[in-house]
This record gives sequence, C-alpha cells and structure tokens, in this order.
Amino acid sequence: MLAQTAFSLSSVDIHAILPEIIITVALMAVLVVDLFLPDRAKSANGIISMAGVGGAAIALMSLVNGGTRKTFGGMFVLDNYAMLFKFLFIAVAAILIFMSVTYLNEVVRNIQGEFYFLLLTSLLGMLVMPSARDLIALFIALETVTVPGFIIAGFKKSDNSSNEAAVKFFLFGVLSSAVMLFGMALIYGVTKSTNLYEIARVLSSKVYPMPIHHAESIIAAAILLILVGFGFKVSAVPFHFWAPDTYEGSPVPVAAFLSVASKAAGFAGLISIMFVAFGSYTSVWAPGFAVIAALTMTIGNVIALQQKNIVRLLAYSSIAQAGYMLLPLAVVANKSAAIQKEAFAAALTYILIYSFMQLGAFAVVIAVGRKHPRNLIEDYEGLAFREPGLAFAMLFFLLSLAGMIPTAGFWAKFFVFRSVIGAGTLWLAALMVANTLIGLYYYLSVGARMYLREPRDRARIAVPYALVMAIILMVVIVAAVTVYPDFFNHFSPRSTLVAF
Amino acid sequence: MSLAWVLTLGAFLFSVGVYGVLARKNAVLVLMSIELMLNSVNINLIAFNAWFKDSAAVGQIFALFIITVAAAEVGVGLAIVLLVFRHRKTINIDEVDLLKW
Amino acid sequence: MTFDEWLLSLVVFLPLVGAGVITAIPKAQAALIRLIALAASGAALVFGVVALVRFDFHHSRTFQFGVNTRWIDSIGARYHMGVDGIALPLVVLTVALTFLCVVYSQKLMPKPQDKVKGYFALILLLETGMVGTFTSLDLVLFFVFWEMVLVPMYFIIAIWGSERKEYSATKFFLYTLFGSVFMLLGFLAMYFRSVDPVTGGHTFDMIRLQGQHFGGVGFQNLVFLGLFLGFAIKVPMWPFHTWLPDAHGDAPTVGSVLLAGILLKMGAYGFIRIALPLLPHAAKDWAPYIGGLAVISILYGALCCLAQTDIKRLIAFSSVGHMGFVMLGISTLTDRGINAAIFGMVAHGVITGMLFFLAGSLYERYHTRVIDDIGPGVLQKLPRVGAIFVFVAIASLGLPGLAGFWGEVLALLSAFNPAPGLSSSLFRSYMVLGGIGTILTAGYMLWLIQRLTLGVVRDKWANDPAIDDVRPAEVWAWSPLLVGILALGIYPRAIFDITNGAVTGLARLFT
Amino acid sequence: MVATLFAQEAVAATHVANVVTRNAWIIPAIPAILVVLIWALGKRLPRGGSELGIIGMGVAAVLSYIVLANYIGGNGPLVVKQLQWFPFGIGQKLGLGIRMDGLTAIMLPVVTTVSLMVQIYSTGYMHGEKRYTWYFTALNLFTASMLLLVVSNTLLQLLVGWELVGICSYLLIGFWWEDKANSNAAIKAFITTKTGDIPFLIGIFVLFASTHTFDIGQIIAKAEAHQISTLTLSAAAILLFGGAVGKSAQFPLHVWLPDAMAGPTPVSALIHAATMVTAGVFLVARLFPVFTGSIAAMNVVAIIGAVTMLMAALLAMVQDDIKRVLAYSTISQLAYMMAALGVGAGNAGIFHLFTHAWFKALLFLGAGSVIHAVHTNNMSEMGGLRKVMPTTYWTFVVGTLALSGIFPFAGFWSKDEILTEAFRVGHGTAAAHGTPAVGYVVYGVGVVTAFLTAFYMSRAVHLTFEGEYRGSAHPHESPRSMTFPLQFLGVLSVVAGFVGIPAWRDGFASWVGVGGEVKVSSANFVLIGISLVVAVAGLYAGRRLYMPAPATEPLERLGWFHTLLVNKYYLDDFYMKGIVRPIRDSISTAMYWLNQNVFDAAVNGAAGVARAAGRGVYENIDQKVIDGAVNAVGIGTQDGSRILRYIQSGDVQRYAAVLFAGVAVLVLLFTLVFR
Repeated sequence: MLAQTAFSLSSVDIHAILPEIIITVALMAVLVVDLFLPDRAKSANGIISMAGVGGAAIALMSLVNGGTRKTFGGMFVLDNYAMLFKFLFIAVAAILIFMSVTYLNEVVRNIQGEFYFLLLTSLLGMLVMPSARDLIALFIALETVTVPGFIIAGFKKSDNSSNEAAVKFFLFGVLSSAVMLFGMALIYGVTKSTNLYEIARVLSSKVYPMPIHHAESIIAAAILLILVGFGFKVSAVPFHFWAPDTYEGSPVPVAAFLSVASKAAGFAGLISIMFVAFGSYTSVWAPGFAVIAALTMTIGNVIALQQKNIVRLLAYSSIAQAGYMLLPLAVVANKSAAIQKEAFAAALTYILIYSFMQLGAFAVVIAVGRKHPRNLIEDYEGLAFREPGLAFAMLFFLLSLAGMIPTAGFWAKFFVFRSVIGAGTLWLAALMVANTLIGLYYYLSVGARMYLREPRDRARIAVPYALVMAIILMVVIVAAVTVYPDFFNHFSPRSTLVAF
Repeated sequence: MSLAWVLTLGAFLFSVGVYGVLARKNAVLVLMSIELMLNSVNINLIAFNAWFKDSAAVGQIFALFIITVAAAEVGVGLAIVLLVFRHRKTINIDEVDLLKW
Repeated sequence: MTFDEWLLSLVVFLPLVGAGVITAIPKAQAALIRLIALAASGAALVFGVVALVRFDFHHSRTFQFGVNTRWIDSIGARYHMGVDGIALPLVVLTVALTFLCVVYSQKLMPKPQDKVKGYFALILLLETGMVGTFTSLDLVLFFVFWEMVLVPMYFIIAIWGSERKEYSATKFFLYTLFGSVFMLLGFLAMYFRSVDPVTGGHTFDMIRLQGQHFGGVGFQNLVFLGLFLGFAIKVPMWPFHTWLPDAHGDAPTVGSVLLAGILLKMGAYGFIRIALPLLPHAAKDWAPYIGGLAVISILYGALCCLAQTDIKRLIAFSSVGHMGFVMLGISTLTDRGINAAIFGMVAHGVITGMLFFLAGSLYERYHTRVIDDIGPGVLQKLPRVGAIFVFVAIASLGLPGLAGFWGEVLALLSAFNPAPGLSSSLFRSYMVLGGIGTILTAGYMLWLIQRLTLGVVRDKWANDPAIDDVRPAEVWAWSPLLVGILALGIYPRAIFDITNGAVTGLARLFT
Repeated sequence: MVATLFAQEAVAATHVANVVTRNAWIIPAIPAILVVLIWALGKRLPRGGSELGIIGMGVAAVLSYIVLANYIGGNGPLVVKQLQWFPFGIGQKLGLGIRMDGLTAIMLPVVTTVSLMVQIYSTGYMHGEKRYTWYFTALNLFTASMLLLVVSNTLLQLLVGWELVGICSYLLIGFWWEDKANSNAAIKAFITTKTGDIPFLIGIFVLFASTHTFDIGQIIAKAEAHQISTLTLSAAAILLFGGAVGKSAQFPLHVWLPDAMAGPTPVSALIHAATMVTAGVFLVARLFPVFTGSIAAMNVVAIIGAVTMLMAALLAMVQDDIKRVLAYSTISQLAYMMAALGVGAGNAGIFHLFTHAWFKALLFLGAGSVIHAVHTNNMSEMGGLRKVMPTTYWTFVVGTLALSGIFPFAGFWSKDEILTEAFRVGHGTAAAHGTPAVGYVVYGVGVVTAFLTAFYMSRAVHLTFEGEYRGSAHPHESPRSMTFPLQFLGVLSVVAGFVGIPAWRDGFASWVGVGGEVKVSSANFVLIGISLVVAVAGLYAGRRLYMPAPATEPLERLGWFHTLLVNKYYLDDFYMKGIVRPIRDSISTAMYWLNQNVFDAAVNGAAGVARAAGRGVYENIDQKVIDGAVNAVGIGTQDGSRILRYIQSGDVQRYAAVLFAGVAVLVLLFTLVFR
C-alpha cells in the first residue's frame, strides 16, 4: 500500500498531525531547556509541558468537525473516534501534570525535566495510537507509549521497589510486544498487507494471497497473539501480572498514568484493530473476549479484597475495571447492528468515565501520600475527621468506581450491563453483577474506614493548590456525569470508527 | 528452499526465545532471549515479503522498524538492569521479588 | 414550565439543596446547620401540602403535576415525574415524617453528637431519595432514587447506631442492594421486550410500558420474579425479613422511624406502581404465593414478637406482621385490597414511626432496650410517656377508631373475595389465618404494654432524676403523629378519597 | 363531616318519629363529647369531672326515655339515617349512621340509666382514687362505645363499637394496673373476646359477600325475603354467634368474665348489666332474621345457651367471692337470653335482658357497697351485715328475689316467659318454629337452673348478711351517693317486669318486635306454678344449709364433683396450659430460634459455611450472628482471594510462564473451540 503514495511532505496533511507535531516540539523544548535550568527552577519544565499540551488541545479543537482526514497513505486516519481519544489523552495528560508538579518537585527534584520529557513522549504515542490504521503504525505507537513508561516506572532510582517495578514492567512489555509482533507477522503473511482496511477486505473476501489450508485457524491464532500485546497494556488477565507490582513500586503519579492513560491507549489500539481489521472475525474473538473479560473482572475483584496498600488496591480495581470495559466487546458477535453499536458505545463511555474517576482516586492518594508515603489503607482511617474534603472526594470516587447508584460509575456499568443483557449473554451479566457486589464490598470498606473509624493521628495534610484544583475538577466531572449520564454518550456513539 | 522451512526456523527461534525468558535467571540472558523472539519475527516477515515478492516491501520495512525499536528497548532494558545491579548486587531476576500479593 | 410542573421537582430536590448547603457550612455552626435542615425539610413539607391542596381528587387516576423531559437519550430514559392517588399519600407521609424527624433531632440527636453536619445532610439526602421513589414514573429514574436511600441510611445506622451498628448497616445495605439487582434485571428485561407506542423503540416509561405483551406470559412471570425479589426484600416479606430486626435494633431513633415509616413502604409501593400494572398476568399467577408469604409474615412476625426481649426488635418484627397485612391486601388484586394496602401503609408509617420514637426516647432515658429491664412501671415513673405508649400500642394492634384498624379489616375483607381467577377458598383460608394473626398481635402488644408500662416501677429507676417525662422537642415531634393516628381512624376518607379513584382504575386490570 | 346524607322513615309506623328519635345520634354523641371534656378539664373541676359525667349521662338518659316513649304500645317508627363515611372500592361506600327501632329503643334507656347509676355510685365508691378523672373518662368512653354499637345501622360500624367496648373493658378491668393480677385479667378479657371477634368478623364478611352491603336493614330484608341461601345464613349466623359467645361470655369462652371482677365493682356492674356482655345478646337479636333463617344456627344458639346456663349456675354455688357468685350468675342469665333467642323467643330474650339489667346492676352495686364496708370479697369473712347496713341488705334481697324469679319481681316475668316459650317450642305450639327436642331441653335445663339460681343467691345472702360478723373490719352503711342508686334500681327491679305481663295486649313484646311474640292467651299457669315452686325450693334450701353459717362448706359432700366445680371444670387450666403458654412461650421461642438460626443464617449463608469449619457449633452460631452479612459476600470470596493472590508471587518469570500458559490455552480455544 505504501508504494502507491509517493512519499513527499507535500502529500502529508500537516494540519491533521498538528497536535502530534506540537507535542513533539514541546518535548524537544523540554529536553533542551532542561539543560540550562538550575535545579531549583526545574519545575519550569512543567510549564513548558503544559504549554505544549495546551497547544495540542487548541490544534485539536481546530480539527473538530473537519471531517475524516487520512494521511501517510491511510496509515494515519483522523476521525471522530481518534478525536475522542485524543481529547481524552490530552485532558488526562494535563490533569496528570497538574497532579504531579509538586510531587515531582519534592520527590525527584533534579531529574523532573526528564520526567516531563518522557511523559510527553508517551503522550505522543497515545495521540498516534487511535489514528494508526496500520500494523506498523500501531506497533510504533504502542512502543512509543510503553518504552518511556519503563523508565518513569523506575524513576525513584534509589528505591529498590521502584527499580523492581521497572524491571517487571519492562520484561512484560517487551515480551508481550514480541508475541504481538509474531501475530502481526502471521497476518502479513496471510494477507500481504499491514493496512487494517486492506486486511479487513482480504479477510472478508476469503481470497488469500497466500495459498494455505486452515487459513482461518492461523488467522485466529494471529488475532490472539496480537491481542496479547494489547491485553498487556490494558492489563487483562492473564497478562496483568506486572500491573500491581509496577503500580505499587513506581511513583504514584506514574501509577495513575499507567492505570489511566496508557490503559486507555491500549484500548484505543485494541478496539481499532479488532473492529477495523478483524471485523469479519467477531465470531472468533468475541467469545475469546468473553473469557478474558470474565477472568479479568473476577480475578481483579477477588484479589483486591485482600489488599492492605491503597495503590495496590486501585491496581487490582483497575484490572477489574478493564474487565468491565472488555465486556461489551464480548457481545459484538451479536447479529443485530443496534446491539453492536450499543456495545461499542458502552465500551467507549466506560473508558471515558473510568479514566476520570480513577484519576480522581489517585489524586486523593497522592494528596494523602504526602503525609503517609507508604500508602497503607489503614492510613485512611478517620480521614473524614482530619480532611473532610479529601475524604468526601475519595468516598465519591470510590462509590463511583464501585458503581454505586447513581454515581457516574453506575451509569458506566449500567450501559455495559444493558448492552450485555441486550445481547442476551446472561451468564456474563450475572458474573458482572456478582463482581459488582464484591467490588462494592472492598470499595465500601475503605469508605467505611474513612468515616467510621477514629483517626490515629489527627495531623492535617497540606494539599498543594494544583492538586486541590485537580481533585475538584475530577469531582465536578464525575458529578456532572452522575446527574447527566449522557454527558459522554454524546461523543462515544458518534465515533465513526466502523459502520455497523 | 521453500517458505515452510524458513517459517519453521522462525517458530523454532521463537520457542527458544520463550524458553530462555522462562528458564534463564540471568537478566542479560533473558534480554537476549527476547531479542531472539523479536528476530524470529523479523525472519518471518522477510520470508513472507520474499515469497510475495511484495513490491511495497512492507515486510522489510516492518522488520526495519522492529530492529530499531528492539535496539531502543534493549538500551532501556540494560539501563534498568544496571540500576538493579547497583542496589542489589545481583542480576538474577528471580531475586527481584519484593513486590508481591 | 408551569408551577405545577415544578412542584414535584421542588419537593424532591429542595432537601438535596439543603444537604448541599449544609455540607458547605463549617462544622462549628451547629445551630445554623440545624436551622437549615429544618428549613429545607420544612419547605419540602410545605410544597408537599401544596401538592395535596392542588391535587384534583376527581381525577386521582390520572398523574398530576407531571413533568416529562429528556434525560438519558441514549437509553431512552426520561425525567418523568408525577403523582396519582396512589403516590400522593405516601409523598405527603414522607415529607411530614421527615420533617418531624428533623424537628425531633433539633434537640435530641443521637451520639456522636459532634457530627451534626453529616447527620442532617444525610437525613435530607435520604428524603430526596424517598420522595423521588414515590414520584418517578420512569423505571431508570425510579431505580436511581430507590438506590439513593441506601448510602445515607447505611451511614446513619453505621455512625449513629448502637451495638453492632456496622454489621447491621452492612447487612441492610448489601441485602437490599442484592434484591434491587434482580429488580434492575427485571426492568431491563421489560425494556428490551417493550415497544414504545410513540417512538417505536424501547422504553422505560412506566405509563407506556402498561399493556405491553413482553413476549409471552412465561417471560412475564420470570420478570415478575425479578421485581418480586427486589420489592419483597424491601417490604420485607418473610423469608427476606432478617435484615430488618438488626437494622432497626441498632439504628438510631430517627433512622428506625424513617426506615419503618417510609423505606418499607417503597417495597409495597413498587408492587402497586410497577409490578401489578405492568405485569397483570404474572401478577395473577403470583398472587397466591405472595398472599401466602404475606400470611406467613403476619403469623411469623407476631410469634417472633412474643419471643423478643429487646423493645426495638419487637417493634421491628411487628412491622413484618403489619406489612404482611399490606401485602395480603395487594395480593388480592382487588380495589378493596389495594385501598386497604395504601391505607395500611400510611397508618403503619404513622403508628410504627411513633412507636420507634417512643422506644428511642425510652432508650434515651433508661440506656437499655431490654423490656423487662425498663419495665415494669413506666406508666408510674413517666405518666405521659407511658400513656402515649399505651395509646400508640393499642392503635398498633388495630383498634377501630384508630389508624391501625381500617387497613387490617379491609385487607381481610378483600381476602374473602379476591379478584376473579384467584382461588377464593385459598384466600379465605389466608383470611382466617390473618384473623388469627390479629389475635396474636393483640396478644403481644398487650403483653408488651403490661411488661413495660404497667405494674410498680423498679427501685433503681424509682428516683432517678435523669429519667424525666415528655420533653418539649418530643411534644413538637409527636403531637402531629398522635393527632394523625386518631384522625385517620375516625375519618378514613382522608386517605380513601385520594386513593379510591386510582385504585379502582388499577383494579380494573384484574376483573 | 362533609357527606351525603339520606334518611329513610318507616311507612308502617303509626307513631311519627319524634324529634329525638330522628336525631338519636345525639345519645351516643353526648358521652363521646363527655370523654373529651372530662379528659381535658376534669382535673381542674372540683369533683374531678364526675359532675360532668353525671349531668351529661342524665341528659342522655332522659333523651333515651323520650325515644322509648316513641315505641311504647308498639308500632314504633323505623328511622335510618346515615352519613357517607368513606368509599373503599368501586361504588362501595361505608355509612356511619343510626338505625332506630324497638330493639334500639329498649337498649338505650338500659345502657344510659345503668351508666348514670354507676357513675353516681362511683362518686362514693371511688372517692379519693388517684386516677379518679381517668376513671370517669373511661366510664363514659365505655358507655359511648356501647351506645354506638346499639344505634349502628351497618355491621362494620357495629364492629367498631364492639371492639371499642372490648378495649374499654380492658382499660377498666385493668384499672388498678399496679397489681399484675388485674392487668392479667384485663388481657384475658380482651384476648378471649377478641378470639370470638374473628368468627364474628368473618361472619360479617360472609353476609357482605352474599348481600354486597354492610347495611343491617338491607341484610335483614334480604334474609327475610329468603334471598340468601340457607347454607350462607347458617354459616353467617354461626360465625356471628361466635362473636356473641365471646362478648356474652358463653361456653366455651366464658372464662374471662369471673376474672373481670378484678376491676372496680361499679365497672363490673356496668359490664354485667348494660355495656358489655349484653352486646352479644343484642347482636343476635339485631340480626334475628338471619338466625331464624337457619334451624341449625338456632339450635346451636339454644344448646350453647342451655349448656352455659347450667354449667355457670353450678359454678356459682361453690364460689366464696361474692362478686364471682354474681359473675357466674350473669353468665347463666345471659345463657337464658341466648337460649330464648335460640328457641325463637326473641322478645322474651330481650325482655330478660331488660329486667336482668336492673337487678344485676343492683346486686353488683350492693355487693360493692358490702365490699366497701368490709374490705374483702370473701363471704367467709362477712356475715351479720343486715343490722349495720340495712339499705344495702334490703335492696340486695330485692335483687335476689328478682333474680330468683319470685312473683311479682321483674325476673319472674321475663324468666317465666322464656321457659313458657321454650316449652311451647317443645310442644310445637309456639309462634316461633324450632326443633321440639331442643325446646324441651332448654325448658328442662332452664327449670333446673332456676332452682340452682335461687339456691346460690340465697346462699350468698345468708352468708353475707345473716348470722354473726366473721370479719375484722368495722362495717358501716355506705354513703348516700351509693345507697341512692341501690334504692333506685331496687324500685326498677320490682316494677320493670310489669311492662311484659303476658295478659297485656300491647306489651313489651310488641314494643321490641324482634320476633316470636307471646300471644295474649299464653299465660300457662301450670308452667308458672312449676317455676315458682322450684324457685322457692331453691331459696329454702339455701336457708336450710347456710343459716346459721356452717363451719364447713356443705357442698363439699358432693366430693369429686365439688372439686371439679372449684377448679372450674379445669377449663381455665386447659386454656392457659394448653394454648396460651405454649404459644406465648414455647412456640414463639422456637419460631424465633428458627428465625435466627435458619432464615437469618441462610442470609449469612456463605459466612456460616466458611466459618463453621473448625469452630464449635455454639461459637459458630454466635459468630454467624456477629458478622454475618458482611461475610456473606466476604468470607467465602475472601478465602478464595487469600489463595488466589499467591499467584502474584512477585517472581516475574512465573508471571511470564502463566502468561504463555494463558496464551496457549486461548490459542487452543480460538483455533479449535470457537472455530
């Protein structure tokens, strides 16, 4: 496919990739400026990064309603689907920076420049991810998101557990991408193309350039192998093992980043490849997703019951949440287009809502972590009587994560539940209910500890301004969705990734 | 030489790599095993490309990208291993298990 | 929008606004917080009364003060509210009872008393949930309000409760939530099998869902099962009642009052508002079993009451019995029965609410809930409290001329002639058993009166200055309820005139 | 009340209903208002509210006599008025109103007069009582309820009055609630009567189901027009009678009445003469056509009556407590009335109710006066009181003669009429149709009972007033406030019977018009002679045995029979040990155990299972109760969780291994299963 398009800059739609370009410029700037900044002024990098992100946001705005744009010979497509995710990533990145400025200034003072650099790099990868409609592009994007993650996971260089977090993350990341690549190679071998649309065409036509028997079996295997790569990013069972250890070990903002941004990115890639390239194979992968989703929810929730460390708890909860997000993808095998559309929308909506409530929870954890660096759940006992504001926010986010009615989290689950019921896969629905109840129990027990126990030390917690802002913003967003659940539904169903 | 042989070689290399990742204690060797896996993928891609006589050379381009990224990854990987070695005086990854449960 | 369209939203959300304001006020301003709580619930009461006044009694079958605007388009859920003759009495009961609870709490607040803020905020939040449940005409909206009461009640019990408060709170929370999950399944099932007469798509609208076929009686029965679990646990019907005694036993006074006074009604209301009109066929198939469980609840509750030593647990079990009568009335699927049920609900709300107030005030004074430890001789030590207790207890055993009677007797009467298609011999045996239940009820109530209020007071209480007779706050909170008990007994029209129209409309489905 | 008011006046009435009759609702309204007034103001008034009660009740009494005037000479008007009370279904409305006819007209004076006398008497008897005002409040509430019952024109309204009467009796019997025995008696009374109320209620339902109305008038009309099947009538009648059995203390639900003596004596007088026990008889009379519609029901009533009158009379012989003697005599006399109704002699029954009210009230008040003087109920500690309290003595004797049925006292006429009617039924010459055998049985038992009645009454009189004083107190005549009612009622006990002299054409029967009228030519002097002889014999026997007072109770010579009587046929024991205690203690406890350990445990299910392991059963039960529901979700899963999390060993290579295992499994699934 590439050859047909002569490779000259003129043929590249600069406007389409403007956000990516701006981010690239910004991260370069950070890299350079950082050299000349004295240690005490390193936080200036934060401002540059914010500027970059802001610029990217503006650029993205300019693209709204610009219709679907293709460039790089169809490798890079900017449609509503991509836009949706790009907005999400930019928002999340901005909030993350807000959340972490003070933290970085205190914890990793002198190397924070690199942190911003890596963060932006990863963001770049994310921005590319939903637009990438070519196996190669997807691979590049995935690695661009992941590799910086390896480094910032181990950012507390002198901290053993931080190193360990990095090691595990790294090994898993590389391993899974290797497996994924093997699958991609097979796909190329069968279809003689890496372009998703082309692959889709070949697969549905069932006329394969490569004359082999059992092509379907090979393709099925390949799909699975590719799934592994993304399964790792979204930390789906059984590719999730790195997550809890890495989250716990790495700096809390990084954990937030991994559990929200890079997870969402993983979903962006996963959904586009599955729906675009393998749309004709839903009957194959949908059941597989069912199995994985079931495992993911259950394992995540059940193990979460035992956690003593809040970050680890959130890690397992985010695994469980990934399970809920995968659920709708498990029912798209259904013939009815309406159901498919619903499921697709449900998945996207869940990702969006999840991102904000999880970020909020992490924001509170960062705040509390300033006084209790070990992030133990028992540090939260009686929080309501030390920091009513923080406690209330945390309770709100926890209830939302738990899917307590009528919080945003409930609506997310409700949409998924509805699509699952609609598709008639009742066993998944039942499992989801059971899991929700389990989840409710551990989320609530944290909430109960905050409100029903007496605090051990009554010392106030100094929360930096930026962090407060971030938390309030999160509360507002989640509250908004709570009262007006369609808030995100206005975007997700419109995303024109594929026509059902 | 038929495509089958090459693919078999690729599969074999991949399996070796997997074995190495699972069995080796030495972090460096684990890294190298991963390299093996990646390269087996490259072999496959090249082989397909050759068989197709793909004018767009997609397979080769893909392979090149993989090689580059792999290089970067290994760079990062070695750095991390170094970091661990500095603190723990060991590069046996089965001793890296502070975080669990 | 006209005033009438705003009315219900005001009643529902004013308390919520109050709660918001309270959370914004610093903890130190306890007096101000109390005042705002009073104002918010008072305002809700006022608008509730306005609704009562403006209500058109001649068309109590049609939903009035209706508001129906877009809400969640993606699932076709709408912000659809309205009250008819069935909902109105319960709405008024709710706002009134909550207001009285706030009044009562002005002076008499359970320990820990430093947490004024949360306490009142939660009560108001609870009020929003309860009123919303009775006013919403959209299944999703209904569900949201239905669940909204859980969290506040959980914390009210868990923070201000006594003894095993967290255990009871969690039990209440998880058990009712468990039930409502099946209810939600039922809702969704109906949704997917429904055809919106207007848009042609699916719908959650209770009114448009009426008369739908839902593809097959078998399926309807299945859906009904889901709804049944949700509602029956809330009522609660035997054998789903076990959360009730614990929750009541450990809840603070106000918690028990609202729990018994209103939360239980939500379950029965669910049957009348959703299960019956939407699934008439299934309702007919299920009626005999519901009636059976209702009768078991009556006898079982009464027997368990005889075995109680803890006054609050006793009243809790008596609630099981009284709600049994309500459910018996509903299960007959007749106009009489459902009228009786609604009357019974209001009466039970007033009477049992009052009983829990009394139990609370006794606990406040004696610091124990063991009957044989407080009693005998309360009437001697506290003539007023004792007299009021005797009065209310007698009302609770269903004495004519007081509120408790009409609900019971009409429920029994309706059981004599159930709706066509139901085995009258079966329901008549239910009626006989129910009648025996009334004897047992009289038995344990009189026995309670004897053990608690009559006789000579113990020495250890005899001259304990801390034990004082009725306090001003109690007078304010109680007198309306006492008047209500008498008024409803002498002038039942107050309820029946409102309900009859709507109920007869509903009963037509089953004749 | 805003309501639609409609009135219906009987056409057949020669007398036009006078203004009071047309507005008779005032009569129950007065005491109802008094209740509020006394409750509100009583404490502030010089005489604690009693004056209000007496004045008000006096007015009510006068009014009720004006009503009665309307019916003297027969052919009284029928007045039915009602307000719409409330609707309870499609086109179903319940009325609240009055139904004035002969029966009501007779009941009103009885109730009001007795109540008035009792209140006057109480000012003396209850003097210095600390809950004086409350006492009068309750007394008036009691009267109001009874009047409501009497005038009501729908069965449901009647039921309301019926239940209110019950609760009032509870309040007054347990008036001295400091003593547990009293409150026990009160509960016993309420629960026993309530037990009768259930069949009563169902009976009402049965009638409602077949006639679609609670209106007494319509029901009677339908019953007389045979628009109700005999089967339905039998069922309804027998069920309704169940209520009557409870309220009128007939066998087997008579047990509460003797215990009801725990209340203040004036209250006993009220209960026995006017306001409570007569309700049952009134009910049967009120729905007489319903009963007469079914021979079976009539026979049940008659037989129950016969059984009860004898059984109770026998018990009365062996009592030492003077009030209990009277209590059992009441049961037995009510049984007379029931039996009369049972054999179709409705008017006779009501006639006896009418006369009995006076002399039974008199006797109780007299007994009260005695007790007031000697501070005990036991006749064994009395004696020789005729000298110290002459008024009480003479009035008491009058009452005794009346009760024993001695010519020409009131009791003679009514009792004689009942016996005559019963005999006629047996003979087959009665106006009322009945089963001859039953008629003879009732007559026979009635005669025997007449003897026994005379006997135990003379026993009581002699033990109380004759001989030497055996007590330790200083007896004295009671104050004027107490003796006046005695004299007043004494007069009535003499003259009240004359209104029913068989020879009198437009006599009592024609006023009441319940049914089974006595024909003019009915005076059967043989029967009259028999009953007179029997009565005198009874009195004489009593004098022989108890004059002078014997050292040992002569009846003990009856041996086992005597012990049987002393133990009340062991019926109370059976109820207490066989029914009440098992339910109250054993069954309820078992049920509650079930609740905690089966149903609740089921809820705490998973918890129970998980925790039961390695725990003692006792502790286990305890534990379930302690942290059940949390663990219902928790424990089970948590154990799983504890195990599961060990997969997260921290060893990255094991992770990788699992990963590949997962991949392998999934590949198999994908390629083999899902394809």
